[in-house]
Amino acid sequence: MRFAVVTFPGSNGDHDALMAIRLGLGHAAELVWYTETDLSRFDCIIIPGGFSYGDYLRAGALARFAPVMSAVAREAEAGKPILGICNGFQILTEARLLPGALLRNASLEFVCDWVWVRVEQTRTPWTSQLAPGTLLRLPIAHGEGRYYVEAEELVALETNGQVVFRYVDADGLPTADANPNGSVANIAGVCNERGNVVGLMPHPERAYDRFVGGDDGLRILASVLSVGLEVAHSPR
Amino acid sequence: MPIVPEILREVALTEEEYARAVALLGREPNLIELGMIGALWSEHCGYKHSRPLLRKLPTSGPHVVQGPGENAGAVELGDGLVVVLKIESHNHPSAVEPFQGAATGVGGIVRDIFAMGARPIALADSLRFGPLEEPRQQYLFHGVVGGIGWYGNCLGIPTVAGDVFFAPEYRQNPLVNAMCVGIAERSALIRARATGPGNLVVLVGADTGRDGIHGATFASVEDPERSHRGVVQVGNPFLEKLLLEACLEVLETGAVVAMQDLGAAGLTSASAEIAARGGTGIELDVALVPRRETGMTPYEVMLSESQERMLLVVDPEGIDRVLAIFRRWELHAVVIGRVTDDGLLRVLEDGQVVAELPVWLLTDACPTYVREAREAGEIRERRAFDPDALPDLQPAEVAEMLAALLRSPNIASRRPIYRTYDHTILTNTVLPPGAADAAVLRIKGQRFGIALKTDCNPRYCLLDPRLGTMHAVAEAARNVSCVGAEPLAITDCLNFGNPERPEIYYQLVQAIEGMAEACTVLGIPVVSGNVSLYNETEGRSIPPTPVVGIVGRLADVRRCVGMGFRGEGKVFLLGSE
Amino acid sequence: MDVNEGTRWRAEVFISLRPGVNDPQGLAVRDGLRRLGYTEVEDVRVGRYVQMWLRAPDRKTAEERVGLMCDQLLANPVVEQYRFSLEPA
Amino acid sequence: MDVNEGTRWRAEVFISLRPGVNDPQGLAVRDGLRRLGYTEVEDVRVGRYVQMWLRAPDRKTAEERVGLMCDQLLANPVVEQYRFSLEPA
Ligand SMILES: Nc1ncnc2c1ncn2[C@@H]1O[C@H](COP(=O)(O)OP(=O)(O)O)[C@@H](O)[C@H]1O
Repeated sequence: MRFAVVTFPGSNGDHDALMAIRLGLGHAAELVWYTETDLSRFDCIIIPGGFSYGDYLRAGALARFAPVMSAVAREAEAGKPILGICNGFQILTEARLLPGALLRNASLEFVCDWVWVRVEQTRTPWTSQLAPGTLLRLPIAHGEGRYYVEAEELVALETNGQVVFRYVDADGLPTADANPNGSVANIAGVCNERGNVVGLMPHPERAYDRFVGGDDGLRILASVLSVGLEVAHSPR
Repeated sequence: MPIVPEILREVALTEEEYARAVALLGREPNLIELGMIGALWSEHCGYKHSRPLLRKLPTSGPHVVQGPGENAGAVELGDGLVVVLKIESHNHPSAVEPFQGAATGVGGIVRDIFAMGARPIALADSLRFGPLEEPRQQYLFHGVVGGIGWYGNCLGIPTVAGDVFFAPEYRQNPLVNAMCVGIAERSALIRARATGPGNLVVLVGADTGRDGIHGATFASVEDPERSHRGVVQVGNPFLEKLLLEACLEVLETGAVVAMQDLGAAGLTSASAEIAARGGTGIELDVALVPRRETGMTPYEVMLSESQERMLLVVDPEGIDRVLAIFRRWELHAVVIGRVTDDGLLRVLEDGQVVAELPVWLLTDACPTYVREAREAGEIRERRAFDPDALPDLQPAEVAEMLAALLRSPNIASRRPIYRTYDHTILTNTVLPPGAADAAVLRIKGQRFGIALKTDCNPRYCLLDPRLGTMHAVAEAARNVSCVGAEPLAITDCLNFGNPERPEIYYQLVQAIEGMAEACTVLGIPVVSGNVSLYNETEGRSIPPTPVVGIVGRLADVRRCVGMGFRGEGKVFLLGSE
Repeated sequence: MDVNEGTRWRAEVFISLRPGVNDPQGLAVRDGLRRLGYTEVEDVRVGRYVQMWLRAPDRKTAEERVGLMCDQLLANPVVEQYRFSLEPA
Repeated sequence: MDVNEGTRWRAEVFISLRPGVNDPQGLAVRDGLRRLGYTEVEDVRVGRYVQMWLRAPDRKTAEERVGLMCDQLLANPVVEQYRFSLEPA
């Protein structure tokens, strides 16, 4: 698998994503500058966390227009796996590559913690190797992570199988207390209709080593490798 | 224009200090020069009251690579790596605008670390407020904690440790001290010394506005509200992130001779300091400085404290490569002058000389003061209080008293604070805040790791500044020892009231002597620090608050210990009695 | 368009959360005001106030351009609504 | 004051940074707009837009109260300035 990790001005999770792939997964990954206009040489793309353009105006609002985003849209269209983490999730919703919007946390505070998320959907390349209902322990660190869609659209997301991760308690229940930011229906991550583009607020790329808190994030990052295997085995 | 007392007050110089400047200069300074002298001779920049005392601190040791005097201190870790550390106060700005004051405090300390060529890997914050029950204190608390989080989180530097204390004496004068720790290859460390006449002086980062003019003097007088000042600084952590990455990248060109951040007294202080350390002079043209506003005078440009700016000295051979890197990061970088060999700081405007001062006059000729020191009688009385005279608790009261203690903001969990700070980014945090007495970080690819913490109990320091400060050093050392680290070095932030008063000067003397003694006995050098005086309002001073920031080294980071019991086993108590 | 061409306009853009979207910040401000004794406050909504200075040959063009800027960048239609006013500056 | 007393007013408060105060957000939005081709934009300042609904017996009282709220809580006079409008709601 050839991983691209996109760096915007103000990205700060790009290095962690690189480390997770290199140290955790043992794969090669390349940082791609936001001015890049062609991503066709990569098999999958990670839009990392951070504060692109300072998160000024709205998180992700300015990054969405960076030159690289046209290339990201093109690869999304082509069906390549794309993962937006935290700020990357915000950018993908602003770019309308994912539904909904991310608002300021209900607490009005930035929150850094470890949370449980439940895997709701395994049809995406980022969850294909996980059993439905799997619980993952992941760190969160965001101030604008309150996922919002209107009621009707929420119904559509649920029926289309676009809710990929939900905040839950240690027993796997999506309680109000387990919801760290006030997201509708405890949603922590969603995908597009096709399922190849996934965004989530928790940080799988910070959870690749038990020595610094846990390695559940690797299970998400490793899932996508199966797509690589399919590509390799499919007849040309 | 005649120099009248009003003007001297404006630049916070006494008549004697002014006379000294005239005598040393051999002429009357013009207004721009006067402003520059005033700023660099302020307590904040000139360390008028603390300089003679700070000499007492032990600053060397077998591991010390850089002691006080540069942007930050540096200590050897092993395998060619050094840890770079520094703490700084932003008390006065935070009292006026808590969010931005605290945020720009973080911005400043981070620049000090990457100015050394080190990558910042952790932040710590030491905070003091009045009683948290009061709405105004809640406002200050939320503003400060919010500002620290905003800036550090945006930069992507984890805030992993700190301490906080509430006491009525901090009501008007909250304390905001921020510490930053970075890692560098020893061979890649860079100093802020403008050497090589003919080398170019480059200003990079934010455009210059009328921010915080006289911030340095503002932090050096008792009633900042009354003193003249420019607009409050607003931070731009996004710009700082670009600046951080770009500055570390330009160092790889090998063309950068020196790097210095712009802090208090802006361009004046930065250029005078690098010239002084390099034993050279600097000539710069204010007309070349990119402005955010129109109509700024040379005086304003030279004293602006606009944030997110760095000054570099660059070999002309490599200037194109350096500027290209800054362009790639979309940063304004401009050559504003050059290094000279005449020992003068010469300021031009469109080629015309508007100010010219010997560098030594700015940096080394600042008068220092030794004041009368006398302990306040009231403190002696307080110390005489005998706690044994208090009645014993009745068994029925114990549970309630325990609950009351645990409810106290000085004892309760700090989770509401550190939960708002990103402490997992960079994936090095082995023991996060709350998990142990000190934070523990790994260094990727190394067996060793580091521990860090800040500490100071102001009640002890009020009752006995000498013992209290020794206690602060000991507590900091214990905290890193508890996680399995050997204390390596200290950075200190001395927060006190008005040193012109004998009882405050007494506290300062005692605290520094106590710190010197404790550090000597424990063998921990002080490699950097900061002094913040005049933390008082209407004659009511803060308690002496000599905050100790410490870094320790774990030989094997995998063997660190937190404070929870790890499964079943025996419990050992160490110590006498 | 030449930057120095046309009249100088000042646009004031008022961006607010769409009705129905929860506004915790508004609630926090309301509660804060009530605690300070302003019990007459029934509701608060917090939004964004953007002032822009721009050049345009006439009001109609200026209006069109500012409308486009709002749609494209300044407001996110999923959660926000906007209105704006214009005056020569 | 009784919460249910008097007319209901809607106040719109416009809070902006004082002139001269650095506005990194405004600069970022300006640059963003220019990159999108809105090169006619000369300057942008980003502030807050607060809508409040409150009760007051008459306009004068309402004005006084909202002014107080701004001074006390809504704006920080060290860096911000405000103005507001009022209408019966
Ligand atoms: N202002 C702060 N910012 C970040 N972490 C803090 C802050 N204050 C306290 N902490 C963290 O909370 C924990 C308890 O702090 P403290 O009460 O100072 O510990 P101790 O009493 O053991 O010295 C530590 O992990 C400390 O680093």
